[in-house]
Amino acid sequence: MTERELNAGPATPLSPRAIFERLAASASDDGVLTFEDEAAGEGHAGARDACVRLAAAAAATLPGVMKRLRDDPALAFDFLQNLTAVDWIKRDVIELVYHLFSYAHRHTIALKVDLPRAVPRVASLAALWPSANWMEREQFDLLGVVFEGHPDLRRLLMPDDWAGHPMRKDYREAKAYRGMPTTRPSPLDLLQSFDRAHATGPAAVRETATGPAPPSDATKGGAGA
Amino acid sequence: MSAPDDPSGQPARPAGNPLARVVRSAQSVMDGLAVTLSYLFRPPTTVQYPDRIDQPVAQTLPERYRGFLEVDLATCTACKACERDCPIGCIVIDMEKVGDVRAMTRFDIDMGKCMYCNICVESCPIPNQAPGDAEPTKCIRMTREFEAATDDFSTLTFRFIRPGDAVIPFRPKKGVIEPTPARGGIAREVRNRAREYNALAARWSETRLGDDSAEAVNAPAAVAAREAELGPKVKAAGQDARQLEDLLFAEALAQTDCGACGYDSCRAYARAVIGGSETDLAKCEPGGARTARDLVIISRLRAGGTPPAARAGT
Amino acid sequence: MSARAAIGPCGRVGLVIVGVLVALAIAAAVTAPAASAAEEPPGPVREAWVRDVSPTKLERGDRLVVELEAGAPRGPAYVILRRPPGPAAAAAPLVLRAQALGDGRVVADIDASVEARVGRDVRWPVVAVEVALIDTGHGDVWAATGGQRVWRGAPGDTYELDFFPRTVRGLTGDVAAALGPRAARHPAAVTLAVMIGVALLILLLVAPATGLLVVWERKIAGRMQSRFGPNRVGPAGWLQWLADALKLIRKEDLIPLDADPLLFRLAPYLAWAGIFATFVVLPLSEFAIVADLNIGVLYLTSVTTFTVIGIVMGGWASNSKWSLLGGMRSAAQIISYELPASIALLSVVVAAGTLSPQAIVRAQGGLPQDWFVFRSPFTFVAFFIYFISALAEGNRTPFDLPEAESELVAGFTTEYSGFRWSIFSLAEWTNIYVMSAIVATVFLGGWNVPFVTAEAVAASAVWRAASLGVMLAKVALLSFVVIWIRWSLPRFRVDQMMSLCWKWLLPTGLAMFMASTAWTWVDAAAPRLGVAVRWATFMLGGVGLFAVFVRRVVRTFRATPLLHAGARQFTLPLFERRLEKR
Amino acid sequence: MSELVLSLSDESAPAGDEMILNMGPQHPSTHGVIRFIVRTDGEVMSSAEPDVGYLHRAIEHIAEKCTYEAFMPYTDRVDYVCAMTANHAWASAVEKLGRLPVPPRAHYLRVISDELNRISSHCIALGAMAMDLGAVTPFPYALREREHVNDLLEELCGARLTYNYHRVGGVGWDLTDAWRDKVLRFLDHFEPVIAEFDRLITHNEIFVRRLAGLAVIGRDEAIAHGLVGPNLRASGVAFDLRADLPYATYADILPKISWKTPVGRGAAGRVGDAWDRFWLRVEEWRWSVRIVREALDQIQGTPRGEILIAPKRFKPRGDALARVEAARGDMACYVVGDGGPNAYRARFRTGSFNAMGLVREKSRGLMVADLVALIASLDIVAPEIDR
Repeated sequence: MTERELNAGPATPLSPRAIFERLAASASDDGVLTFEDEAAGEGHAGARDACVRLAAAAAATLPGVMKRLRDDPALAFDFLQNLTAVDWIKRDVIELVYHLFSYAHRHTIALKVDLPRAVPRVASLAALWPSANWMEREQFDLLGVVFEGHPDLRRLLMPDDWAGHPMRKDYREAKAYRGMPTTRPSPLDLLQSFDRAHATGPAAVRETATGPAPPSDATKGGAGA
Repeated sequence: MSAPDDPSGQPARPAGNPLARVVRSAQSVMDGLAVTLSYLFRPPTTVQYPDRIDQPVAQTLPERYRGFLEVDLATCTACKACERDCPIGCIVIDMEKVGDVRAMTRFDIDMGKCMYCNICVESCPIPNQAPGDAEPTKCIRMTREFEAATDDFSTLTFRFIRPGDAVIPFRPKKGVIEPTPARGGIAREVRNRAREYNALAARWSETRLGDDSAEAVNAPAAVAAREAELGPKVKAAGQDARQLEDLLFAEALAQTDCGACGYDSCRAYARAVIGGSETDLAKCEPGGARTARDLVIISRLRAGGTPPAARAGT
Repeated sequence: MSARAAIGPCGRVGLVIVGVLVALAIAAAVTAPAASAAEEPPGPVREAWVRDVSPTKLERGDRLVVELEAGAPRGPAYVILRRPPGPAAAAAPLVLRAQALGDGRVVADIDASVEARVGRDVRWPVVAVEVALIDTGHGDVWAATGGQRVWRGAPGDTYELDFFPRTVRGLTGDVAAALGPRAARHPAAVTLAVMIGVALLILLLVAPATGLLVVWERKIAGRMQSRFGPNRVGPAGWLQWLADALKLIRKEDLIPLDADPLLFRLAPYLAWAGIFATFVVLPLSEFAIVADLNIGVLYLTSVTTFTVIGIVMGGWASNSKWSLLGGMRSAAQIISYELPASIALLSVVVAAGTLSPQAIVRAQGGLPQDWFVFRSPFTFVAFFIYFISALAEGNRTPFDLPEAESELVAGFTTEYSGFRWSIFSLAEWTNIYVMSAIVATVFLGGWNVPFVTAEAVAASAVWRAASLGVMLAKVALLSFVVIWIRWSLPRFRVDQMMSLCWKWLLPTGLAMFMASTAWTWVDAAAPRLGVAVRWATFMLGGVGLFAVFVRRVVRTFRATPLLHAGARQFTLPLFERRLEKR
Repeated sequence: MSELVLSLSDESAPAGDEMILNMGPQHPSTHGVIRFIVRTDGEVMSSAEPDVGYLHRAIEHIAEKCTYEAFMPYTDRVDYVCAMTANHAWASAVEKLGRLPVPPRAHYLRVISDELNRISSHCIALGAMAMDLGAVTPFPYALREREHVNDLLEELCGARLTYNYHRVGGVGWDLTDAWRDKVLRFLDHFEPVIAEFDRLITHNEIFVRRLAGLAVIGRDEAIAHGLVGPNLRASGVAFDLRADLPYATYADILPKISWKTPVGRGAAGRVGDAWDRFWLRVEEWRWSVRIVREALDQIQGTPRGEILIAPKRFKPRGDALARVEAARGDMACYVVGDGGPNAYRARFRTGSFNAMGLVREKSRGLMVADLVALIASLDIVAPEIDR
């Protein structure tokens, strides 16, 4: 790709549906890819970006699909702009969301694939887009998705010996990490427990002010001027 | 020194003849020296905060400045909108029945936690007009006060109602913008009070919370209080092993999976205790006396010990 | 691999040996100037000879007679004796108090005080009388050799023989004489005491001056960066250095657990001693010099490099990788830049024909076109080469790599704190003075007062004071430039720093050295051409460059008018409200 | 998840003459709390491996715990050097998710605040980079300008760093005429200051020599590694979201100022070297000034006070990805709603994150001093990586 081509501005941006059709046409495994149009959600305000969904059963074909998206000159998705995993605990799946963008054509597509929550394994795309390297590490770290074939699948943000994957919906933080407490007492609680211990009786009642009269200590309690 | 492989594939800029390079260097160095020298003839831009300024900085800040929060309790309806909408939960408002009226007994804001986002102000329904302000403000509002350097977090908890006092909520009239004292005065006063008392109060509580010695943990009052807390939970768990395990894990054990007890994990120890195969309840090292006590209490409660309510009544 | 292991077990022994050697060298350096300083009295007395000396071997009770030309005046006199080579103590020249009899004879009695200086039981030979000086008592001073009066002070001058360079040894004699026979029995103790006294004097003068320089630097940096700088302690903040020093001294004395405690402790003092030893030969004025060595320039260039030993030692002993990298960078840097610096100095040395700092100063004049920097285009270039190299040797920006805070945290001082750290920084800032003084001495005319000859300066107390002022002003100005550069330029990378040295400065310096050598011949052969070239260099290089620069400053100043009135005029909330209030 | 094997960072003993240098997390020029495990042989590095996460505050997790509106102040913390654009990214994503309308005046105010914040963010980036290369004075000059911008933003929205200015459905405060005048005066003042900054540091020969040809990132490499924003443009890719996928009111503004996306030209050495990245940010200063001027002009045509259409009972379902040109480039915010008041999942994909992934590769063969320049030239801000 020459500089002229890239800098000449949008060549032929395709609509998400056109991208899907082109992708599906070149696919040998029919029916594995489905298109979800831009749509309003049911019953609530909300919208959904158009996306291509890869059937959960065919998650193993992900690298091939992605390679086609990247290498087809009409698609030319050279930029993996986002890689997210969403933990749908009620459906018991972890949904991987890939957002791709093409600098050549200035068009974009999202691709989603569901993985079983118990064993979320999928092939790594680090060989296709180097930028996937860290994003996959992050998703592995936070949601426990295992990217097979990743060159360096280690935790990225959490400490290496951290237990659990914090972005999972059923994650509960331990009280301490290596002897360090993960919480500290809130001053609000401390002060309240002091108050309770020193309360002279059930609420030392004083006559309280009504209306907007300027507050004073005797009548208004603490807020006085 | 570029990287050995040069992906751009372009030749480096020719270095030029040596004399030209020397001249170019000299020129650019002189440019830099000229810029810095010219500043010797200009006055400094900085100010000498805090003492060598004409007036307190708080008075010179723009009106929209987001400093400490303050509440004009004279116009507060106790609607708790601010407490509800605070993203960080740093506002606490308590209502109690005092005599025959419901009154606010607590209005605390933890300014050490507050992120000064203005969301509470935006959700407050009571508009106020403070003298000197161009725009109307709210019953809870940001002020221009910002100075409260401290070495103790608790002194940043602003208590707008003094403990023991109660304030009857204000009843607003529709469409009336209530007058309010100039912004900042209440915040200053509350800050000063917090400086005087809060640290002491918090330290008092902390020493009680933080004392892990066997004596303190096993003091009758502490045991009774803990029994009162655990009683309903143990009852709810019943004899279900899974729930009991969760209970032990969440309430008693240290959750470090350190292995000091001889089991692989905290849960394994909990299972063993529940299953009865483990009778030593003092094996959790990181949990110390507190964990041992809680394990004892839970097993006593499971065995149908004294109902806590009967003993911990006072 | 730890930093320690990177050097290996031999390193420690090696560094200890090197450290001891350096300590010895410094000790020798302090005493050496004392030993040889009296060889050349001030003034244009270049050679001296006497007709006769008798007897040639002296001992207590002898009378030394120097025969001069008839007509030499009467009065108190001094005789300076050269002695044959031998152990340093025995070979040093001897200054004797004498009496001129008015008939051409000068007689000196060898009494107890002489013996105290020389040793009791030695019959010591005299090779030659260097010179005899006679105070006529009328304000005239005669410096006589072999019957010729070669120099005299102007009548009415307050010039006194006491202004002779007070070398340690000379002082020792005087002190011993003043203390009487008891002191005379312990000449070594007296010598030591005097040495310590002189060192303390330098220290007490230089350390506060360095402190003031630090404050000055911070003030300049502040103003250059659009802020105030220190302004709280003392009048306008000028005592900030005192507060800082007190704070540093009171800090906990920390030595990292894995550091080499001995070397870690030793390093700051070595770095510091190297810098302070240079003060022995710095001619701050016509009179204010501890010892005018005839190898002064050589001494300067060698002594300043002692610092690198201290830095490497500190970097290595800290057992921190940052310190080690800083120390290694420093070693590479200082040793490399030693070469262009020396060669640039040599270009001047060949033009001046001497290594003595005072002689180099005397070879220049008070006005810029007489300075060595404008002597020829070659010395002009050499000036810049030396200045750049001096910056590099002093670890100053743009060559502050050994302590580049954004790369190496704090370089070799990473693990240092408190008093030891302050010694390092004391050495570093003192070095600014040293490099400025060297540049001023060698290139910028030294203490020469404009429109006044060196002889006139020597003759008048007022001009001598003025010469001190001129020199200090030049040092201050150059220090300002050094500081100014630091706050304006980015830093070189280590390879660029080396390539600048070896690929640019050194070849250019060599070329300039050779050209300058050739030029001395041209200058001698065609004096009028030489003068013309001096003026041309001055006008083009000095005035022209200055004009170009001033234009740039003015342009910069005018480009951002909204900055002129500082923040007040620029309407920002704080200041606007403040203005409204008025 | 116990089946997952943890592999610890490779800190085993180095081979041969190499030594391991632990740079950070407390190091003067790691731009926040980042750690590099540097393997060096003397001054030359064989690799510098970033170790991030020291500033990980789980902001994406917090998003699941508070409402869409209440999460806005947290987005300030995603990138606290340039908080406005993070605000903008979140607001855009949520508005896209909920198909919410935004009044045009709010769009203009977003553009103005974004661009002012871009100026102040580049002040930090450029000043800090100069300081990392040993030039101390450009930093206070740049900070002085940043303070001026902070003063302006403080007067607009009350905060100097974490603005919380944008809202879901608009912005929080309208501008006043006095403020508009002050911004214009600031721009008058700032333009010559850029020229002065150029003379002081950008074209300084030492500076140019240190950066020319350093850590060259070619166009394909930049795209493949997902570099965005100034870093991408410095590598020669003329792509700017503001011009190429315009949002807010950029489509109205940019043609009026005859926008031309600045691209690295390799003026000092090669296209995509560290100097290009520095220079490009200086150019972006200039363009931001023009954009603010034009936006301040065009905003006069919008009705005063119409700045916010707050959503009522906002419980969207669906997902949306919004991209905003932040100071560190294309910031993508992906938000998933499940019909509740809180986001079900939120994600920020930031410029520094991708740039940091490239450091290990680019550091090979550089010198220790160059690592500092490389990090600075990529304009890495630690919280943006860790979030």
